[in-house]
Amino acid sequence: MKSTTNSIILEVACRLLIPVLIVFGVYVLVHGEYSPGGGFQAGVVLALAVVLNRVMEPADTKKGYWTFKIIALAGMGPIIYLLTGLWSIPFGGNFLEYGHLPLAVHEAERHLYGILFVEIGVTVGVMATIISIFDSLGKVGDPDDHGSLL
Amino acid sequence: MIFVILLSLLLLIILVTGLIAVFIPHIFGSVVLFNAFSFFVVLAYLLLSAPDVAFTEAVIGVISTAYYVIAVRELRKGDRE
Amino acid sequence: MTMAVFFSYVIFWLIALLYVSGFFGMMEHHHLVKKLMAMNLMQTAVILFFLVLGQKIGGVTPIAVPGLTDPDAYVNPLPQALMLTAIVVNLSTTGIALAFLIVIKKHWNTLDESEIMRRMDK
Amino acid sequence: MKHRFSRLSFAYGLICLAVLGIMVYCTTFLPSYTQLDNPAHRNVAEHYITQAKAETGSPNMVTAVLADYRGLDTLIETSVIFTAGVVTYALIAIRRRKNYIWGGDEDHEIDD
Repeated sequence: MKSTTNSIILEVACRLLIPVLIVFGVYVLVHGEYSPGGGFQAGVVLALAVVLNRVMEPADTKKGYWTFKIIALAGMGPIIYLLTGLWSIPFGGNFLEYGHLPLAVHEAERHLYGILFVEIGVTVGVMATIISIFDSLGKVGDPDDHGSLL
Repeated sequence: MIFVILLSLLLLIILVTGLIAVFIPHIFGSVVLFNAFSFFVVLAYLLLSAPDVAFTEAVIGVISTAYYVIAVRELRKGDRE
Repeated sequence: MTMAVFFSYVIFWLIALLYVSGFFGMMEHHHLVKKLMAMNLMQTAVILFFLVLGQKIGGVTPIAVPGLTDPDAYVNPLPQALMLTAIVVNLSTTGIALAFLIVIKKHWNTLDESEIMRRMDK
Repeated sequence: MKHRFSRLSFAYGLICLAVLGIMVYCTTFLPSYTQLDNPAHRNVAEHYITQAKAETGSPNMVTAVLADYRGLDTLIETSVIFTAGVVTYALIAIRRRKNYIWGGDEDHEIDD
């Protein structure tokens, strides 16, 4: 028999925590230039939200996780980074020289946008990689094992 | 001066926690103590005025503990005593 | 040698002790998960060492305060940026090592290193 | 898995004491944090501290160094993390799919 929840306390706590974690992760990403934070931290916080969701759901779900798709998403991170670097080359800059990005703002502000794009790439890569490692480690078990996660 | 004394005490706590975490016989207790070790390391990073590194270590301590718990659960599957 | 300089060396010695305790744990333990934890101890010691090298006597957090442009007033941001990436790589290393441990457990049905070596010699 | 010290533990301890001695001897050559004219704080770090706000617009110097001054490092490092994910998937998930580990005959359903 399939149980609907792993533990009621865990589920209530995670329902409170997961939206807060997602909002906080996005805040850390876009505010990383002005306060402690940045791409790596935002990626890990967003991955923590998904990992908490994985921990919350009952242990006997037979649902396979989308491990391969999330590996593809992790590959998107370095690609976003690379495209941001290559974007300034047609406009007369070097690789990763954000001052030549075609944005109609002041040059220092162009650097800010370049850093933001780069950190979006880092966030996507780190988040998807951590989730995929968690899925790979966790789903090796016996499919007949109905033990709880913790 | 107070900074140095605080940092030395914190490093002593880190050392003791890490040694207990590595040399305790029970595996799950070791994982939990390793999380405590990670928390004290976060305090040391904050004292060294590196809030970026402290933030990353705080979140990664949680993720690392999740990895250890889920992997040790897989590893102990054969030898239930 | 003043008192502050001596205490800074005490900090270095404590970090060296942390590193060596991780080293001893890696050599001493036969259980592979414990070896992995000892390796994490060594990584933490290296990160702490680099952060201590970037310290200054009255340094503040490397986030620019308006009006404070003295380079001696901030701690060195370069080791922090390098160690930030090192921590994330440590997490990836831990994940790969745990995956290896799971494969070893499935193959040999044990995690005792000396036992595995003994069976490999046969 | 009771931990008991083996006969070699004494030799391991001696090796560790030797390493500790070498490290403690080497720390006497290190600059303490009271030396502000240490070369590690002077050349490029001084430029980062004084010019990061004007050149990149980011008050957080760690982010400026990470994503702007040393952007190529971070690019390669992101691909290192991606490689870690790929390796973990290859070690566990692909082998599980081909029943390499389990040696069974049924294929466990995963919806890739």
